[in-house]
Amino acid sequence: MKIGVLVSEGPYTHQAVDSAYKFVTAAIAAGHEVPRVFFYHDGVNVATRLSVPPQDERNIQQNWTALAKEHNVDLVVCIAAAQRRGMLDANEAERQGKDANNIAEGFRISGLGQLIEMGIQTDRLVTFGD
Amino acid sequence: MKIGVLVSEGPYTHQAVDSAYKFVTAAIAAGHEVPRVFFYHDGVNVATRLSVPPQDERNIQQNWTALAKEHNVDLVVCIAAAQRRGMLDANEAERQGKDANNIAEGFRISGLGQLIEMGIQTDRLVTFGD
Amino acid sequence: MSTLHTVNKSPFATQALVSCLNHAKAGDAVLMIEDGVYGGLGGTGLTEIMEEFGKNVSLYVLSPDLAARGLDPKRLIAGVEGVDYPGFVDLVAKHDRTQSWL
Amino acid sequence: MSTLHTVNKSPFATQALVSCLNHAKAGDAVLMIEDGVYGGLGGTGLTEIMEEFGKNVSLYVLSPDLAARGLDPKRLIAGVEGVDYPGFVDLVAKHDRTQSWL
Amino acid sequence: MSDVKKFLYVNRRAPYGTIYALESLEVVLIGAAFEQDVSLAFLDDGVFQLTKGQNTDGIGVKNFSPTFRALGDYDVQKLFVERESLEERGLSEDDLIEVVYEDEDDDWEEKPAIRVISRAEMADAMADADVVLSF
Amino acid sequence: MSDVKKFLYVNRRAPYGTIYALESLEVVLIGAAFEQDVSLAFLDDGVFQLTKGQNTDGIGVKNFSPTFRALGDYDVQKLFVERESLEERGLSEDDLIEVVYEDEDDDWEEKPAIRVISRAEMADAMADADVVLSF
Repeated sequence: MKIGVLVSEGPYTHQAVDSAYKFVTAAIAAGHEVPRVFFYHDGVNVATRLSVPPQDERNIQQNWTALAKEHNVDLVVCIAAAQRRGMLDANEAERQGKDANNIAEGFRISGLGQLIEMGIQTDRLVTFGD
Repeated sequence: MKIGVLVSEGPYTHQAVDSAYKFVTAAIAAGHEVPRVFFYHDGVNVATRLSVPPQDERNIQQNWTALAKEHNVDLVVCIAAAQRRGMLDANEAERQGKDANNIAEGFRISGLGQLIEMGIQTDRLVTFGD
Repeated sequence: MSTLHTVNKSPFATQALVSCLNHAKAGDAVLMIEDGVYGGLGGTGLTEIMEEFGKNVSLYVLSPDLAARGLDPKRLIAGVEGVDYPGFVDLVAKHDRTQSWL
Repeated sequence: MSTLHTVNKSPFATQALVSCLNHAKAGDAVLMIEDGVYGGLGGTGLTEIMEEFGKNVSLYVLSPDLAARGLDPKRLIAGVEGVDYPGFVDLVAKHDRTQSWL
Repeated sequence: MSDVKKFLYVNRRAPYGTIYALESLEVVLIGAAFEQDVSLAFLDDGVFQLTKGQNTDGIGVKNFSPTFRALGDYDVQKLFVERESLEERGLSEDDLIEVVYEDEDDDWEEKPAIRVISRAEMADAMADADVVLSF
Repeated sequence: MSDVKKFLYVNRRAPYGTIYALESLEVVLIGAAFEQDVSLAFLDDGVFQLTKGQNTDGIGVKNFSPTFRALGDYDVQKLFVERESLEERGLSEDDLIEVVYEDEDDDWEEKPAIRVISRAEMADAMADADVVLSF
C-alpha cells in the first residue's frame, strides 16, 4: 500500500516529527511504500542542516536524510512555508538575494501542489502535527 | 519601570511574537524601559535573517532588529535552544563546524543565565508563548 | 500585592482559562489576549462561570485582538472591559507580577 | 468503509479527544498517541464517557508513548488496547482513511 | 480508485492566534487547480475563521478573511460549518461572512457556499472523504 | 527590592509530547547557580512530568525524568505538586518519583523535595512569587 505522510511541526519542540519517523520506518518495514513525506507549517524547520542537538539526543534531520537515502523517500519542504520561516536551499537563497542557505541533503523545496499530488497518488495520508 | 520580556514561540506560526512586539513598543512609548527580550524554545527562530515573508505581510525579524537599534533593547537568543533548532551566528557556526549561519543583526546568542538575570534585574517579567 | 494573569488560548479549545481562574485570587486581574479573547464572549456555556469569577477578579480583553477576530465589544460578558496595548502595559505596571497561562 | 482517528493531545488539556469521539462513527477506530495516551487512563473523570464510546468505537493507545510517560498498561480503561508502531501501521492500512485530530 | 478524489480540509482552530487557518487556506487555493472534489469543514474553534468584520489593523497581522470570499472563483463550493460548534460559541449563521459560487448546472446562478450542518452531518461528511487534511 | 527574589517555575504541560518540560528543567538547572529562592510548581498536566517508571526507548526521545532526582544536588528544595491535578488524572503521590535534598539546617538530613499541596495552597505559592516563569 502507498502511504503519504504530512509533518506539520518543527523538530525537538513537538514529538510529531519523531512519531512520523517511527511510523514511516515501521510502514516500510511492513512492506508498504512511503513515496513522499511533505513538511508544512513549522514542519519545514526539520530540514535545517545547521542544528546541533546535544550529543545524547537524537539528530532528527540526519535520521530523515539517512532514511530518505536508504528507502528512496521524497522529502518535500513547502516553499511558501519555508520562505516565511527562513528555510532556503542554494537556488532559493540566490533568487531571494540571501547570503546563506540551510537546507540539508535529502530534502527538496517545492510547492503545495506536491501535497495535493501525494493525496491523489497514495492510498492513505497520515498527518503528524500539533 | 523596567520590564523584561520572554518570547517562547517562533515567527508567523504563533501570534505570541507579534503580541510581544506590540507590547514592547507600547511599554517604551509609555516611558518604561525594556532592557532585554529573551527568545527561548521556538522563539529563537525569530532571529533568522533568511526569512522571506510575502510582500503584503509584516517582516517580523526586521521589525525587531529596527526596534532594538532605535531603543537599545538587548535581544538575546538562548544558545541551547538555538543549537537544537539550527540557529547559529558566525562564531557558533565556526565552533560547530557548520558551513553557514543565519542570525540577524541586532540579536545575540547567549546562555540561559541571561534570562535569570533579566528576572532579577527587572521589575516585571512578561511571557508571550503558546 | 496582586497578580496580572494573561490567557492567550480559547476556552473552547484548552483548559488554560479555567485553570487560571481557579488559581486567581481576589483582587487579581485576568487579561485575555490573542485567541484568549473568546473567553470574554457572552451567550456561551462559559458565560455563567465567568460572571461568577468576575465578582472577585477584574476581567479584561485586549481590544485589538477582539477586533481582529470580528467580535463586536457588545458581545462581551457584562463586566469584561476592553483595553488596548497601552492599557495592557498599565496593567502590567499596576500589578506586582505577571503570570502567563500558556 | 471506516476511519482511523488519531488524537495526540491530553484530554485534560484540550478538547481534541472529545471532539474526535463526537464525530467518530460506529466501526471506526481511535488511536491515542503522544500526549493523547492520557485519554486511555482509568480512574479519571473521563473514564465513564470513554467506556461509553468504547461500545461503538475501537480504542487504542500507542504503547511506546504510554511507556515513555511511565504509565502501566494496567491503568488503562477496560477495552482500550495497546499497539506498537507496526500495529499503528496495520490500523492505517485496515481503515479506509486516517483523520488526525490536532 | 476513480480519477477524482474527495478532499476534505478540516479546520478546527481559530484564526490569527496561530497560522494554521491561513496556511490551510493556502493549500485550498493551490489544491483547487487539481480538479478534485473539494470540501471545507469548519468545526470547534474553526468556525471563528468565518466571522464577519475582522479587522487586524491593531495587531499587525494580515487579515486573510477576504480570501474566503474568493473561494467561489476557485470553484470551491462546499464550506460545511457545524451548527453545534456555532451555538456553543454564541454564534449564528448571521455572524458569518457570505461566500458564493456560480452554479454552472443552474444557469450560473450565485449560490451560497457556506452550509450550516449538524454534528451528525459533519461526521457523515468526514466519513465520505477520501483524503482528510487537518489544520 | 531585596537581593534574593522568589522564582517560581510553573509547569502545566505533560512531558515528551512537547519540549517545554525539558527546556523548563534546563532553565531551573542554570538558574540554581544564581542563589535565588527557587520553587517549582506542577499542576494540570505538569504533574505527569514526575511519574515513576518513564521509559522512552520506544519513542527515540531522551528520558529526562532522572534529572529531576538530581535537583536536590542543585539545592532545589521545593517541588510543589497540586493534589487536585493528581486526583483528576487518577494519580496519587505514590505514582511520583522521589526527589530529596539534604537539609543543611537539620544536620544534612535527607528530606523529600516534593510537597503535595492543595489548589488553594498552589494559588498562595503563585501569589508569593516575585518572578513567575511559565512553561
